Order: sequence, then structure tokens, then C-alpha cells
Amino acid sequence: MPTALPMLSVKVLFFGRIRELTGVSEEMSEVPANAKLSDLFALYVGRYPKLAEFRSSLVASRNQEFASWDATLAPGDEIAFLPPVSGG
Amino acid sequence: MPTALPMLSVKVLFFGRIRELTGVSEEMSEVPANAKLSDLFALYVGRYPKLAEFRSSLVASRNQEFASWDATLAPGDEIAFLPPVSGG
Amino acid sequence: MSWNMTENLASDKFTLVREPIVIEDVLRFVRADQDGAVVTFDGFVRNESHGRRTEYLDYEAYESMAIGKMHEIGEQLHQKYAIHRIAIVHRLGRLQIGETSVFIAVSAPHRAAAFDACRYAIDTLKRTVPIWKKEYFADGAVWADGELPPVPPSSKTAS
Amino acid sequence: MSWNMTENLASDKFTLVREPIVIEDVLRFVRADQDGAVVTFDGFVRNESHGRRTEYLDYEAYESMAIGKMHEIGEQLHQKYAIHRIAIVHRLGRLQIGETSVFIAVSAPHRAAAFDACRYAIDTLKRTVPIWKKEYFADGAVWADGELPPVPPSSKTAS
Repeated sequence: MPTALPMLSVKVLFFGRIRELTGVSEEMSEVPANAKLSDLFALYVGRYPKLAEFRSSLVASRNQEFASWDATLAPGDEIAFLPPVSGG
Repeated sequence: MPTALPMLSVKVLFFGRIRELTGVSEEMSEVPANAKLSDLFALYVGRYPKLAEFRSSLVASRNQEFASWDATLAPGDEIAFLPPVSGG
Repeated sequence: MSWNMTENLASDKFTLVREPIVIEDVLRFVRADQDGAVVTFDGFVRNESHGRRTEYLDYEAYESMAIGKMHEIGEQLHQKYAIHRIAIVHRLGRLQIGETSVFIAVSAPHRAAAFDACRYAIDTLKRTVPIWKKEYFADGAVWADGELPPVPPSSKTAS
Repeated sequence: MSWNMTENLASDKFTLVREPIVIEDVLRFVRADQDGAVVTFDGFVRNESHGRRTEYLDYEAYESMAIGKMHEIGEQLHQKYAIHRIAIVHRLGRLQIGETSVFIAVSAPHRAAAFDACRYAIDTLKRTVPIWKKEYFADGAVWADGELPPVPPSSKTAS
């Protein structure tokens, strides 16, 4: 039997319409140590299935920089899921 | 012996460096009835020879519109000689 | 859209003033609830010119013609760009370092038109509006170089 | 020239505020005697959106990242344009019709750089700064469409 991967903890933020959809502004989340941004998102899609519809109209950030979905997570990362921006 | 051309009267304005050169801001001037803007200017060059140096760096206006040097004058015209503009 | 050209031309503002320009008043003038964007240009007296320390400037204008040319700029802006209101205010007389010589504000429903129009306004003003600037330095004064306005082609045919 | 990039970056201003933006203060902040031009962009709440009458807007931001992205815009502006100072102030919370949501001011010795930089700033802000606007109408509310920021290419090589 394979040993379970160690878990790591990241902070997750939601904004705008997906903050409203999830009802979550900010929380800590546990993911396997080799998880990518896309895995973290999939975890939330499991919890909030409607999130799947937003996948193509979201970007993610890692430590306050826009990040690609295959970026690997590190302990203590601050991850955010960001709808299209509309400031100005 | 030809009859003398009738004269007409125009208002003449000077601005900027050529106002300083002539010492004239505004005056009435008499010119022959078929005179052009260039003739009026030549009349002033006769009075203020240094004006000749400015001929290529001046524009003239007739009734508050930029005008070509061969524009014919009419009684009561308001003529101005304008150095390069530097507003703003 | 709730703006239209007739209304706008009537409510634009083209003035020459001898007192300090109150920027907030000009901004308030062009802003309306149907707009979303105002772009402004604030031109003011620099402390140096061609490497020499400026003390102050004197501006003079062919006032009636200058106002006419500012109105023409306004007409061109409404023809070219989907803007709402324009204000162009130019100061005359003696200006100290840092004082605003010209303030232009353009309101529009969308920012691209406001940017384009404001820039066109100051570029055109500098080429066509009969205003002159004399620069005073510790050791003398000069008339600024300036630009020669475009003049209509000769009315003669070649002979 | 008396401006330089190190000095400027230290003296730029990038802020998020919850109170009305005082435009005169921002203008005063960017203006210095060695400049000759300030271009500003004032973005404010329109009374309609897609043909519906707006009642008010709510703005929210990922504040720490938004400030970071505004600083990045500032760095890009100093790299691209010969400008002096930049101020970008964005308001958050509830805004009524006509209230300024964003005000950008750029000072420069020459106007072309100020225009280009101010426009680049607002265009880039609208694409890259994590701020969101919710529009309230008599019969409901919607999140504004917005733009999806560009994201760095995948870190994986094809496999």
C-alpha cells in the first residue's frame, strides 16, 4: 500500500461572483503536497458543482501573481480565484 | 495721366515680437483699393525695414481667419500679422 | 445615447482669463451623469526652458480670434469624436512658475474618445490659436519659438 | 532633466480608498515645478449601463494584490515613458452616480508622454488590477462583465 502523500495547507480567497457563489471569502485548505492549482480548483468544484461553469472565465493567482493552472502549490501559499476584473 | 486708385481703410494689428519691433499694437491704414495682404505688409516693411526678416516666419489673418498673402483687402477689414503661435 | 451635438456645442466652454484657473470648476463644468470619463490636460509654467531657469512668463493673445479658433477646435472635436462636453481655458498676462496656463477637459461616455479629443485639442491649440508666450530669465527675455499656423492655399491660379 | 526613475518610484502614489477621492489633492501631488504637463483620467459612475438605469455600484478588490498590480503599472510607465510622477487612486465600496471610481494623474515635462502614460495606466488597470464592480439597478444587480487578465504561460512542457 502506498504511503499517503503529505498534505500542505494554503490560504484560499474568492472574489466577486464566485465569492457569492461559494459564500466563502477566505479559508485555509489542505491539499496533497504535489497538488497543482487545477487540483485545488477541482476540490472546490467537488464542493460547489456550479463552479465548474466558471472555469473558463476565471484566473487564479498564487501569492498575488497571476498563475497558470498547472502551477504547483507550496505550504503557506495564498491562492485566489478571480473572475474577470472590472475596475476603473 | 491715369486717375489715382481709390483708397480703402483697414485696421491693422501686430502681436508678439513684431508688435515689439513696430511699437504698434493696432492702427488704421490706407491702401489702394486693389491691394493685397502682401502689399500691406510691404508698406510696413517700408516703414520698419527689419520687418522684412520676419516675412517667412509670419502669417497674416484677415477678419480673424488665417489668410494667404495674395488675399485682396476690402474696406473695414481687420488684418493682423502673427508670429509663430506659442500658446498652451 | 443622451448627448447630441447641438446641445453640446451650446454647453462647451472656451475662455481666456487673467486670473488663476480654478481647475475644479472646469472639471465640474464638463462632468455630467451620462458620462463615465473625463480626460484633462493641465499645462503649467515649467521652471526651465532650453536649460535656462525661467522666472515667469507673459502670455498675450489676439483675443477675439483666439476665442474663434478655440470654438473651431470644439466643432472639430464634436465631428471627430463621440464626446459630450469640452472646456478650454487659457490664461493671459503674467504667470509664475507652476501656474496653469491652459486647462482642457473633455467628457465622454467612453474613455478612448475623451483621450483622443483632449490630445487633439491641445495639439491643435498649440498650432492654430493666436496666443504668444514671452519667457523671462534672470538675464533677459525671449519670445518662445512657437509654430506657424497653416494658412489656406493661395487664392490665385498660377499665371 | 531633473527627474530620475529612482526618485519617481518613491514619490508615486497607488492607493485604494473608501472615501470620496479629492481630485485636487491628487493633482497637487503629481505636479512639480520641473514639469509642464499633467494629464488626468477621471472615471466616474455613469447613470446607465447597457441601456439600464444604474442606481449605484459596489466595488471590491483583492486589496494587497491590487496595490501590487498598481505598482507594477507604475514601473512599466517609468520604463516606457519620460514621465515624472504617477498617482492612481481607486475607490472601493458603494459609489453613487457621478462619483469618481478611479482617478489617474501623470506629470511629465512634455505632454505626449503624459498622455501616453495616462492612457496606458487606465487601459492596463482595467485588464490587470483585481477589482470588481457590481451594478445595481431598480430590478436587480449584476457583476460587470470585465476582462480576464493575461496569465503566464503554462510552466509544463508538452508531454
